[in-house]
Amino acid sequence: MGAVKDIPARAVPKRALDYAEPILPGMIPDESELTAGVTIVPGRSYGFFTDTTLCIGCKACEVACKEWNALPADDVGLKGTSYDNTGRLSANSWRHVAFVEKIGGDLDAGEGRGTERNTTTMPPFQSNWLMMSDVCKHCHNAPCLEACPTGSLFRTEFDTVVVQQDICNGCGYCVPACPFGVVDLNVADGKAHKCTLCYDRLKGGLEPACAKSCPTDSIQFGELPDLVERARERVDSLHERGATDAYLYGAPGSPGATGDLGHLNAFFLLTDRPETYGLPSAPTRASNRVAPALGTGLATMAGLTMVAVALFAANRRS
Amino acid sequence: MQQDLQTHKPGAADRPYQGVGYYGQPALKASPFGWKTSGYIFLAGMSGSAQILGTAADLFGGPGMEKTARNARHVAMIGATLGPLLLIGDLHTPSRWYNMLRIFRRTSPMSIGSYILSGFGAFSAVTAAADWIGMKRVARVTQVPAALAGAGMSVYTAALLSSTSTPLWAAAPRLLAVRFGSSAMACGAAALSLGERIDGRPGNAERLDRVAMVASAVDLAASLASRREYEADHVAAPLEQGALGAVHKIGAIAVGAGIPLVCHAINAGRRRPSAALSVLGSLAVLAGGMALRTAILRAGNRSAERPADYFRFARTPPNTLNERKRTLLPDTAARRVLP
Amino acid sequence: MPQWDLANSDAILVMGSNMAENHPIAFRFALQAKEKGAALFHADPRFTRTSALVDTYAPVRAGTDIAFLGGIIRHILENNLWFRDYALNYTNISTIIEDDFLDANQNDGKFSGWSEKKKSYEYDSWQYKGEFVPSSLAEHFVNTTESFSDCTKRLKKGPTPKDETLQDPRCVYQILKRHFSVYTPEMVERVTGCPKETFLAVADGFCRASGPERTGAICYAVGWTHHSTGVQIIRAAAIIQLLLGNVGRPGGGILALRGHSSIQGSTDIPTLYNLLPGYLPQPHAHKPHGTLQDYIDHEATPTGWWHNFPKYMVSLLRAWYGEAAMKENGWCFEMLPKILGDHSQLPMTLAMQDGLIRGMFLMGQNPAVGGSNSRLVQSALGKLDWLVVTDFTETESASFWYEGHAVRSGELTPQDIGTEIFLLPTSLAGEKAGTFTNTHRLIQWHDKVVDGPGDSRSDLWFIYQLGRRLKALYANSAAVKDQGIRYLTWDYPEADGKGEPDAEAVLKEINGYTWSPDPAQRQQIPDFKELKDDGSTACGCWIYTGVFPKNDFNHARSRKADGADGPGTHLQWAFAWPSNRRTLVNRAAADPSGKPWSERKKLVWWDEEKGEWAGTDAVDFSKNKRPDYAPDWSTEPSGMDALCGTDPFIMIADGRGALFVPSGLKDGPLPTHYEPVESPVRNPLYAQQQNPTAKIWDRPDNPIHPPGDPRYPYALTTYRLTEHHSGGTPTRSVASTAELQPEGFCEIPPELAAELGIGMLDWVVLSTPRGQIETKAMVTERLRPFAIDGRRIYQIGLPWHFGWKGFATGDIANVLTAAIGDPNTGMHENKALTCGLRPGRLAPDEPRGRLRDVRQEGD
Amino acid sequence: MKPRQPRKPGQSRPVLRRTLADRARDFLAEWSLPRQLSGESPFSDAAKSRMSHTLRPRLEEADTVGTNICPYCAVGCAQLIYAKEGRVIHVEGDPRSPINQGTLCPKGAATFGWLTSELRMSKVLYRAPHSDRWEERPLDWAMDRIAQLTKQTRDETFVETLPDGTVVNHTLGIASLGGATLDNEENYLIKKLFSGGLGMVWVENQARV
Repeated sequence: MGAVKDIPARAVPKRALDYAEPILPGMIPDESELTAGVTIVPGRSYGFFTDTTLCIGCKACEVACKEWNALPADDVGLKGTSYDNTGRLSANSWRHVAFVEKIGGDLDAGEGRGTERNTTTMPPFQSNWLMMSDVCKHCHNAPCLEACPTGSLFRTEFDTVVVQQDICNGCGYCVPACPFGVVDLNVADGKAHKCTLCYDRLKGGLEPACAKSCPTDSIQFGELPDLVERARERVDSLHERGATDAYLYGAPGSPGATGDLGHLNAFFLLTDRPETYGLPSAPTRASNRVAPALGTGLATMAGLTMVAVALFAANRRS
Repeated sequence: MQQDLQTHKPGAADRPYQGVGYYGQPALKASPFGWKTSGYIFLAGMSGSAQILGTAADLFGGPGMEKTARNARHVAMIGATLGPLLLIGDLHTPSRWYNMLRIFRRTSPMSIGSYILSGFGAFSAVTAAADWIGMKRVARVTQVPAALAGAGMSVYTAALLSSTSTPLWAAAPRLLAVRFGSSAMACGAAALSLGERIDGRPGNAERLDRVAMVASAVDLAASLASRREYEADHVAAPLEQGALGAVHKIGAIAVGAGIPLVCHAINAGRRRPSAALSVLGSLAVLAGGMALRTAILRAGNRSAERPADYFRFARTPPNTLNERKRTLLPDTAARRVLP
Repeated sequence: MPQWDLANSDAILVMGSNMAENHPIAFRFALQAKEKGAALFHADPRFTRTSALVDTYAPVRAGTDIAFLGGIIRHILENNLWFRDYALNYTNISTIIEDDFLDANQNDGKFSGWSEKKKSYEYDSWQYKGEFVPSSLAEHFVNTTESFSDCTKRLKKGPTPKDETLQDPRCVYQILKRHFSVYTPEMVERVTGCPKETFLAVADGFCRASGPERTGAICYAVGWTHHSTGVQIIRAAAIIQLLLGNVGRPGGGILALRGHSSIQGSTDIPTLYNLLPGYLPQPHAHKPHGTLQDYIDHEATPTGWWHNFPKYMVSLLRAWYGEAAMKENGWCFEMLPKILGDHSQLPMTLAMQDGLIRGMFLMGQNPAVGGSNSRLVQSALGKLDWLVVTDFTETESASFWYEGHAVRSGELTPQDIGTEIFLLPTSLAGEKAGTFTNTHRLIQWHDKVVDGPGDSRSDLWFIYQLGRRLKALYANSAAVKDQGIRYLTWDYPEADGKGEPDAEAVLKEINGYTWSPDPAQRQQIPDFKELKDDGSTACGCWIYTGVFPKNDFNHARSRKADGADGPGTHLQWAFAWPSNRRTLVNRAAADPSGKPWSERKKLVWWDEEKGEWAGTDAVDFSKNKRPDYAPDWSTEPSGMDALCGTDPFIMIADGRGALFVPSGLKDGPLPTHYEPVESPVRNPLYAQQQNPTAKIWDRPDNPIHPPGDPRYPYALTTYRLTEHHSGGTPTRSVASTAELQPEGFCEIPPELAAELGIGMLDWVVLSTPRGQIETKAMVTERLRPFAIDGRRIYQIGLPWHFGWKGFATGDIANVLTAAIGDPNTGMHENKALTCGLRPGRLAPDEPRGRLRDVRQEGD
Repeated sequence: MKPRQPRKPGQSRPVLRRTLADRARDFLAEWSLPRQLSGESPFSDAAKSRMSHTLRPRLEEADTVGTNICPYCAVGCAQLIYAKEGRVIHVEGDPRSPINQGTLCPKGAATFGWLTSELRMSKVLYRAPHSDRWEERPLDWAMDRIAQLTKQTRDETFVETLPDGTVVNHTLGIASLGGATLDNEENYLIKKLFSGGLGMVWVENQARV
């Protein structure tokens, strides 16, 4: 929904009054204007800005995603990893809320950490119990998309990355290609799956299910340039208010947007090392290694072929 | 981008990584590739290189090597027929195998490979068929593109593995290609050498053994070099420890490169080379070739499951490589939306 | 206060609530306030997802909230942080109390008027000097030495005795200072275990965000009510807010965050034993309620709004008994059943166990999981002759007879259980129409969109059809005892072919209409001011009048929220009782002269030109009463005429916020810290260990242990998770929520885990005198050991959502809890008790409780 | 536990049972290579499949969209219920509500899953005294039987006056529990019938729990 910066404008938009009837004949057109203040137009770039300093770890995003996409339960059981019983993103879990308890201080404090609970004098904003809703990053130069040999993975008219289920033949090459461990094969149906950024909803002018449900607007959906601007302002204001740990992950020029990946359409505001949330600091674009490998390989073959030719030709002369 | 970097506030991102991840949860997903894939990589290499050697023999080896060329075309057909079956068998929706030819993506070694394999299969088949029905001239022409495709068959699999985020595969793209290529050449030579022994043409076998010897030497050198690079990138462990470590060190390096090197070197130094040593060397090459592919593939899958390795790997800037190569690739994104 | 009004707060104290987890959508407004610069505080026994988002977290041992809040009150008074102009004019701070009043401080923790024989208080010594003030709560009648109705009439003779200088030692201000003087920061730390500095940070931070320009809000939930002192905890919060001037103003107030979709509605229109709709008291056999006249004499108050009591009562009787209700027969008053005492859920369970109750209806409630002492509940259900359960799935309460603990441990077989059980499938959201009343009194209509599956019916259908059958069965009875059911008006138009009654018709009756035997002649009543006590009006619940003001206008169904530039009171989005007022007591949003306290905090104000109160909210005051109005006492004014233009609390007899409560509370006029009934420590404040008036049913099937029992050394608190809904019946039945919290567990501090050698996810057994359960351990730094009075006290947290049904299962937490209740509400004490803990599991046939005792008790 | 969500309308993944000829035709019809060669990007336009061209959100299929209030806690979030031909196809937050503005918590977000849970009953179950099993019974039969039991128990336990002559007109023999999850209208009729009609005093709900 609305940006953090314009909270007063977070009130219900005037346009809602056009639909004051209790029972409506159909869905509200361009509903995303009411829920996210965004009009969804093909040809523009959309993404998520996930602000962990607003996340209350309620997992509404996980539920909304599963309810909309009809995803079955996944690897069910108590995991003993704080309140995280999802574990990781998978073919059946396209949103995953990570929980990191730091009540006893920095996880790297080593010996003696946890003996003193510094819970009462907390750095401002979610800090001693990290919660972060992870999702497919919809990379600008997406390794999964670049690796996909069938064209099943493609870039949509909304600049998002989607696996087309009517094309995928389950070769599985996108799985190791992803630098964030997102894409996953469902052995049951033999296809690769991941967040589609609600491709079908975008086509109908609807905000993606997870962002729409997010109670605190920790997950914000919008047009990429707006989101990035909003995110930078958020970091600035957090630093002004003493939360100097805050930084962007995946925005242009930030950690995560490295190794020629370009920016990530789904980027984050974090307050601890990327690794603490299970994210790499400097992922790289896999396809950058095609040319070096192929080139060197062929050169090797050329060299060895020369050797063989020489030996065979020598034989001929004798 | 530059000005972004200036306005960006580092926050906690700049704290050094000290080994704490997210409950040891893997940050990557391992490839679903197993024995079918490693088997294919081995076959593709052997057959592809055999096709090269066959063509070389046919064009430069003179009449004494005509039969060698025919053997080579048979060996090539193993890869051309068995290879696709292994790959299709490895798909999780095999009925859609044909989508591999739906589109071409130069960023995807698997897409590139699909076309290489198709070309190799087609030209190898024509060449072999022409050979059988005695159309020597046709075969002589078509074997050339087949051999070129064979070169691709021998090395594109290395690009396929290294063009992923799996740390072990991504750490040393060039050296992996050298290893796969040289090992492929050695295997092709070894297979043909065995054929020559059976057909009783020891002279040809010895020449092929020399090829194998050189290839093994290259392989050995590359494997030692890559080991240093793996260490530097903190990804070596899976390839060093446990059963996989043994398969790699003993199987791939000692047996696959060491033994043939020794055997063929000894033979090279003798006036009457020993057939036993030659056969032993050839068998060692083939066994080692299989061991190499198996070790690299499985160790790669394991390294993807080791978050600490990946986090360290993704902090050391091998990105210099990637940054430099940026120029090679355009944005694959439909449009550039941000400066 | 409306939830969205939290966004206007300058400070928010969340206590007795895990708001971010259990009311996430309400918490969004707290975060909006924070983004605007408000300070957020959370005081709780556990570090929760709420704590993670606030600025300061204060750890407090479960059951010590009054000590913490009492500390804040002392902080306010000692440092003169209170809002003088507000408190002096709008509260009873200057009122003088009877001379013989004795404070708990002077009396070892008991107030004056304690009768050891009756184990209860006499209220005479708590009264205003020379007056007798009726309760502002539903039951106005209180026992007194003289005739109650006579002495309350004195209120009409003149203003209550005051000392505006606050010097009189008997005035409320001085009494407050004395009473709370012992709640020093040091004492707060000693009792609650909260570090002194942290306490002061919260107290000061919250208090400084109050005054003409600023307001603070307090949010609580069942973390405050589930105690033997629950009501007094909330009273303490009320004192703070009245002193700081945070009542009736934008961004100020106390927000009760309630747990069920219409729990507010089911209190307003009560399925409760002691209330009639609109907070009219149920007639009581042991009160002067013999005839309607007696009842009205003792329940109507001479001054204040409740003076209108008779109009509401007669209109209700007219709505229920229709033509049969006549002046001559007291409008059928005698047909209302009289209660004998406490008929709430805890004694209800015991009455079932003892065979007094023979048949039962369970509608959308699952006491086997949610009821205290679950073993006893399960056994009691098995004592019934018949049981009717209406729910969407088979609940624990419906399956106890073959899956209950006693059956699984082999103590009972289904053959031993004689209960005849009916399990009826119900319609759910979108399958029936009606209204819910949310936690801030907003009555919102929901539509029927589709039919429920198969034989699923709404509970409205069930009760209506049951009523029709019963009326048919009794149609020919001449017995007096059957007149009630025969006279009952029960003709509702049906909305569909399946016999579903039209919910709007029922809502119209609740709203009220002008009486006529012919339904066609009836006109909807727009406002309860038009209700009469002469039978000319019928009204099912007077406070809801206006929800259906015209025959064709259902206000609860209106869907027009204010836009960004609107006032933000959203008066056209549904309907808030009473009379669509969104903020109660909002007269207090203006100063005594009628001007807003500040531009920043304006809500309603006196418009001199129009000669009426104006504002962005519907005013909760007499629309045309001038701010300078003063009653002419020579005429012995009654009702609203007896309240000044500066008396905003119109439901209270003297129109003033009650810092000191003369009557209505069974456990004292002021909050006092008592230890929970089952506590690991002695009360550091008084010799009086626990609430002397607490309801304790200590019997073999509900054993209670004394304080400091070595078998149960650990403090235990039960709680909820955001992923599940109370009893868990709905959320455990849905895969996408069940997988998020798939199993029962308990939270243990690392220090205790280390002492007992318990590792993450190890099985542990928790035990109390009532029973024992096995669950998995979640060792977490979010729980901390407390240093109480020099001793280290460990605390364990236990979510109570789980049962044996659904996808997410676990042992029932309430096996451990006891039937112990707050004296005023009968609310159980499940947020603070003690338990034993050991690593390991229960043997499959090991009883989870002491069924033996239960059997003896029952047979 | 192995909860699998019931398949939702419009959500079943496409089952491809087609002859080779069909496959070949479709493949050629949608073949990307020619489009790629004609200049379309192999990463976006050229790769776009038929499904991606025709995809729409299933909310567009709704013929009725009703306003609902979330059935869980008392915050009172508004929901929109999307129905198609008498079946609910989805439930989402109502963007018009000043309370939740389209958002929902995890419980509210699972309302659709609740309505369609496979654990939901649709038939009346009856358990006879001392029986070890449930039996399905007709709704009418159950209602008649419940009414008779209610009358019988009431008549056996009704008290008109206490020994001291106080008129009480009540029965202590029947209890009712529940109401906080029900509509106001339902609570009203429960209180009216049970208290005002039958004289039951044991009438309680979750407000004290």
